[in-house]
Amino acid sequence: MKYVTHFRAAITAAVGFAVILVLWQVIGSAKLLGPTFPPLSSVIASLTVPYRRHLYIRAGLATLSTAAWGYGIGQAGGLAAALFGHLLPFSRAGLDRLASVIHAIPMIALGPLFMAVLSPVWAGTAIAAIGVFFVSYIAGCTAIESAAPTHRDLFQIFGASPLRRLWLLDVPSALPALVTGLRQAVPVAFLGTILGEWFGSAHGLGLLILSAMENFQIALLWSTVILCCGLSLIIFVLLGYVERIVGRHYR
Amino acid sequence: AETPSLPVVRLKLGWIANVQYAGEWIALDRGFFRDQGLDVTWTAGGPNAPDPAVMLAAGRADLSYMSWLPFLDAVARGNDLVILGTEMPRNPLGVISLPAHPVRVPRDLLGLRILAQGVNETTSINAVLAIAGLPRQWTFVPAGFAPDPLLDGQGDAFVGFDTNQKLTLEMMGLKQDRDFIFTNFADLGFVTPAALLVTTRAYLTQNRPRVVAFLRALIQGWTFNETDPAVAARLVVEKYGEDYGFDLDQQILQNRSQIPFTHYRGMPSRPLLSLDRDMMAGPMYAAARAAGRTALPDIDRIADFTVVPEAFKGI
Amino acid sequence: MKRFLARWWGPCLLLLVWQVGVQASGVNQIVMPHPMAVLMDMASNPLVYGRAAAGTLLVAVPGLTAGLAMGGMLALLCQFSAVMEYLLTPLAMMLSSIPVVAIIPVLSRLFGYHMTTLIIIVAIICFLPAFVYMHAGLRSVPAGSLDVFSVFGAGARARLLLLRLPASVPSCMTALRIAAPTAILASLTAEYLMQTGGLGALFRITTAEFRSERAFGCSLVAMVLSVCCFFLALHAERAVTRRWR
Amino acid sequence: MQRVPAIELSHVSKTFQLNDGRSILALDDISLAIREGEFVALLGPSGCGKSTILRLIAALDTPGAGQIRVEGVAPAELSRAHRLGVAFQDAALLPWLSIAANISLPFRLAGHPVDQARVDDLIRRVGLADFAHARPGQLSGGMRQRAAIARALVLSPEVLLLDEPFGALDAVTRRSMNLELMRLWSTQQITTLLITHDVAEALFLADRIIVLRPRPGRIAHEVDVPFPRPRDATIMRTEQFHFMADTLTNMLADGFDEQA
Amino acid sequence: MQRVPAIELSHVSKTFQLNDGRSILALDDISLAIREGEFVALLGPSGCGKSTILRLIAALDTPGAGQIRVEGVAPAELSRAHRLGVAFQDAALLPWLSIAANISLPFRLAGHPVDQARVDDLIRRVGLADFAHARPGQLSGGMRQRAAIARALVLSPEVLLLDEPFGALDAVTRRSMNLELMRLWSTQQITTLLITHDVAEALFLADRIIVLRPRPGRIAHEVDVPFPRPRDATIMRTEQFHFMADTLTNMLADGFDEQA
Ligand SMILES: Nc1ncnc2c1ncn2[C@@H]1O[C@H](COP(=O)(O)OP(=O)(O)OP(=O)(O)O)[C@@H](O)[C@H]1O
Ligand SMILES: Nc1ncnc2c1ncn2[C@@H]1O[C@H](COP(=O)(O)OP(=O)(O)OP(=O)(O)O)[C@@H](O)[C@H]1O
Ligand SMILES: Cc1ncc(C[n+]2csc(CCO)c2C)c(N)n1
Ligand SMILES: [Mg+2]
Ligand SMILES: [Mg+2]
Repeated sequence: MKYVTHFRAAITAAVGFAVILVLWQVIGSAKLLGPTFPPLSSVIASLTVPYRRHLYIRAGLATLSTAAWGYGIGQAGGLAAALFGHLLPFSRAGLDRLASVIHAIPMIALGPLFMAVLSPVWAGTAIAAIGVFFVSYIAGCTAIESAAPTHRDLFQIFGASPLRRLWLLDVPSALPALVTGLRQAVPVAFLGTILGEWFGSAHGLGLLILSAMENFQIALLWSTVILCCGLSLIIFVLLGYVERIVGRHYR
Repeated sequence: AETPSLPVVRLKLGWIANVQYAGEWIALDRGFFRDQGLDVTWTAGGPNAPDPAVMLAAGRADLSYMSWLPFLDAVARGNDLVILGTEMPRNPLGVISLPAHPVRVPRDLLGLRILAQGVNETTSINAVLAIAGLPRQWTFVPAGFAPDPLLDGQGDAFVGFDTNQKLTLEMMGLKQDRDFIFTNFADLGFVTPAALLVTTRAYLTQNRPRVVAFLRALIQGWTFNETDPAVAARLVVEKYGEDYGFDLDQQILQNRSQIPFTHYRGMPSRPLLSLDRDMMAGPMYAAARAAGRTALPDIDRIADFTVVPEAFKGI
Repeated sequence: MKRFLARWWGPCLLLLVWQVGVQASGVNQIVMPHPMAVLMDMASNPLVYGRAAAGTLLVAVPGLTAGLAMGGMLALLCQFSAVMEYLLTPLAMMLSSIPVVAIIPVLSRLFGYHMTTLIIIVAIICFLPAFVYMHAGLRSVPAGSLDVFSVFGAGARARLLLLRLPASVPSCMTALRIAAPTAILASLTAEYLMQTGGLGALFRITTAEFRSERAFGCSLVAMVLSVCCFFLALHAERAVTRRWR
Repeated sequence: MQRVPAIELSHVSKTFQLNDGRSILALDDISLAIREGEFVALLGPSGCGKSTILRLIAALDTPGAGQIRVEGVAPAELSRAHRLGVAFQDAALLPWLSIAANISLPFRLAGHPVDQARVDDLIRRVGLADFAHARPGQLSGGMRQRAAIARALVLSPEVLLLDEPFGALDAVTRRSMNLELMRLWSTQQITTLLITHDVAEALFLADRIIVLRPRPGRIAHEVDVPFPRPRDATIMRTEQFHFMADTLTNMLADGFDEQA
Repeated sequence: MQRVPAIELSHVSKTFQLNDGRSILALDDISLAIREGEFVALLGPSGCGKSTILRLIAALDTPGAGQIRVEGVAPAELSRAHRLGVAFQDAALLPWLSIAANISLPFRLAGHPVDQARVDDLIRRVGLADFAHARPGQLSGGMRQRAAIARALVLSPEVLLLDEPFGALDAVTRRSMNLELMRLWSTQQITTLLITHDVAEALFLADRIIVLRPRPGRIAHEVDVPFPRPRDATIMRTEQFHFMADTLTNMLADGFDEQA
């Protein structure tokens, strides 16, 4: 029954995707949205031309590695801050506000600044890291507090030390919410990276998007955007599976 | 492959790494810089990149390409910058208009809806009107880089480059003077070079031989470029700008069409990259004043006319 | 004062690091201005900032409203039509995995460089949380309430008006809390990229002219607006959710 | 058996599909008739299918086999005609409405004008007069359950279905609620089906007790309750009451396979 | 009263602050002594402060006034020394650990090596041998509660506190759980405090029953249970049992002010 339900859900999602793609093709070929909305077929054609394969791979890898660094640094920072706030509760209110203020710093202001004081590669990484930091801090705070009150009572009754409590209760209870945070941070990392690449990087999908736009290479523009969204989507979906597995295990 | 002992010169480009920097690509690829004892590294610019002056001020570049008015603004904010020369003494920027409202003289701009990308473009229009003593009667229509909104009728004119948007239109099958009109800003009375090579006074004083050597290699590069425009274009598409997804034919076309702009009109003897003192003292200062820049610094405080001739001598 | 510091030590620290960093490195003003210079520029030109902020709000507020309305309406449509559900759920999943701001270039090409495009962009960005949370909210009816409605013979209209819509109010507020601060920043980014109106365009122009204190001032105003939106929405959410529990 | 039963199940079976592919026979060939105005209690261990029976009668689910008639029509007709009252184990009040609004909800669902006098009367009778304008979140569990019972009664239904409405209460509150239900019921004599785990409660309230046995859910015993009406709490301390309670407890434990 | 009580509350009061600024006197001047090895049951209507007493003894909360000594020391000492066993109404098992790991958790929290023989023995005795490696999510509510009781006992605590561990079970399952607890307890005779709503359960298990009255929480009655040990299920059908159950029920209803 469960497999049947999953299968049905997958089928309906696939049908939905298919309908969207067909709509895209129709609107594109009929030029209903003008010349800048190409049909799906020409985007796919541009995505699969052999002479661009290396371009896409290079740009994709560049973006992926910048995003990965930003993701890693941001997650580490966000989780460390959440843990810090958990262990030193008096710092929580201040950390919360710091996080929400950092999150509100416009990326367009950070871009040029980081480009000038860091380097083109690290600017994207830093912007991505800041975005990821916020998501991960919020998720981390919720996660580390998600142990049930009765479980906390239980640990106190059995005389657990704070360290044992952290390791045997707080961390395992936190895992599902943590994985949710991991998943939600993926598009943020990509967004930061792409935005960073717009401020003068010489590599990556963001650069390709910008350059295609500047040079009126509409098919290239769309196929790059598709590539970028596809990468993000794949990781997002994979982490969705991890989330489900962890959720089943720890809830 | 580089000998680690070579001194590094960091160049900041004013725009994306395209064929606009043909001389650099050739000098890099053919080892002209290395032959001059330099290890040249570069970073690209772009539509959203911080201004090269910021990179100079932040100490992240030694040499950079800048435009005339931003250069003056940066100097006014306390940056001791020096112009060494210009890559394009003639600016390819101009106004593309349609036969319905052709723009040939400044007065033609009045009352038009003009598509333009940014500050550089709008200032140019305003400067033209100021120099001609006309009122600022035009409507700014924000646009992207591509000129197609002009064809869609979103505006009457488009501020673009001879070396770029004009080519785009021609590649779309349109013909100049039949389907559209292109008038260079110089012909509208606003005369500025396009890309000034700039460094800080401190860098120039401390590393003058290095700067001379750099310019020498660069002149060799640009000279070589004129023998075959396809070489630099290929270098851009396959090597230095490989991540931009450029179109080779377009880059060749752009390179071929930009070569005339690297020379002074009617002055074939002027060495490549040299800055003409008279042009600077005359039209460029006039343009600056027309664009509302007051209290302009003395010409010798902001320019050095000796480096390029010295570099040229050594070739 | 002590309470203020206990809550706001983070941002104060940020300001301090900025001031000390700029002073210690002696970096030129065009790279990074002094915070004092920024605050003074803001204090002496309230009208300039006010007008630009109004421009941004004129994009952010309609965009936010349109996005929330659109998300809510489509979530409602999903209630009624399985076809819409099948169509919109993958679309929403796609959108939630996409860095939407990254496709501003595509959207601006698609819709042209107008203020309406700005609003459309902000609306698309705000649409997502609205749809996702409303969609969940319309389903998060209290346990057993569907059985109660069925047992008392409620029609589809009553089910919607008396059950699903009221049940979705807290989710609506959550969507607002997430979307409101984002709407400001998204408007800023779109204005910057398209150079049309508001704080974003002022930021770009002043950056190009090296008037960095004003450029940073624009960012600061946007930050304050965004943080205010966040805390306002947060308080509204708490007030409403309390009534719903 | 009566000539015109208010509720009639004939040979009803119900199978549930489980997640892991197995299926469970929740009800197996259940036949059951309830007279008009009769109060029947349903006893049985956890998982024997009591709630399933109630949900079938309330048209919240459909039987796999067999037929159900309520007042001579299909069960769905009854709720569509707004002639059914149900209270579940959890009160299932709408948290954003006041107690008064929750109790008058059936009027709005039926599209009838709200009979405010009737609502006020019921609120008073379940002892919530002081809390008419409070929201459910501000009430204790017992108060919420009283509101749910008032809501079940507000349209003066012809059939009343109660699924462990006092399940989570302590013994004392439970008894006082039993008394109140008894008082409310005796003024109207609605056909009532009460599900409970509590043998004493069943004995105190019902005319007839039906004991189910689990896996598959079948009727194990039927017991007529002999206590004359009106009843009050004193009958619970009689010899006969204790004896019947023990008998019923034995019946329940009977065939009860030491399950979880 | 004994000379060296295992648990002793002297003049304990506890006030709770409510959100709206009002405060509630949950316990008022409670004095209570429990002998070593004694099994005491705590009866009382909902909200009379039973759980509060238990939480005070477990050092999960501190009294507003008065003193609590457990085995002659402060309550917190006892849990710090890993000499306390507690089972709550909900089993509170860690969902990511197997049943065996959950039951051996107290060893890990105490920093002791896991005594696998003891764990296995307890698992067997609560009838979960087949489920030692299952996760809590795969077990029924009753099975989970048995695991929680095994966990409470695994360190051979000196004091055992049980807060309605059988609360949500149906009557039959509940009785079988009572029997099992009786069997477990009779081998060790740990000082035990059991909170329950169920009069029969209290009578069946306890040496002494304390009845609380609510608002403010005070001790209303104390009843010694005369049934000789070892007891089995048959005592529940004796005349005396029924009589005492009725008496206790009356005591509970006594002063019971028709509350929520
Ligand atoms: N929707 C469902 N899907 C699968 N199985 C179900 C479903 N509803 C009920 N069952 C199964 O049917 C059987 C009877 O369930 P039902 O809820 O009627 O029991 P019950 O007698 O009301 O028990 P309780 O006293 O615990 O409420 C149980 O074994 C249960 O697992
Ligand atoms: N943390 C708390 N904050 C405020 N009031 C509380 C708190 N804990 C308990 N109370 C109040 O103290 C009183 C006693 O509560 P307690 O939980 O001890 O009751 P109880 O006898 O265990 O009831 P039940 O049988 O329902 O579990 C109640 O009126 C309750 O509202
Ligand atoms: C829209 C647009 N803005 C600025 C530049 C950069 N730029 C300044 S001068 C010059 C010379 C033309 O080849 C170039 C390219 C550009 N290329 N396109
Ligand atoms: Mg049930
Ligand atoms: Mg309690």
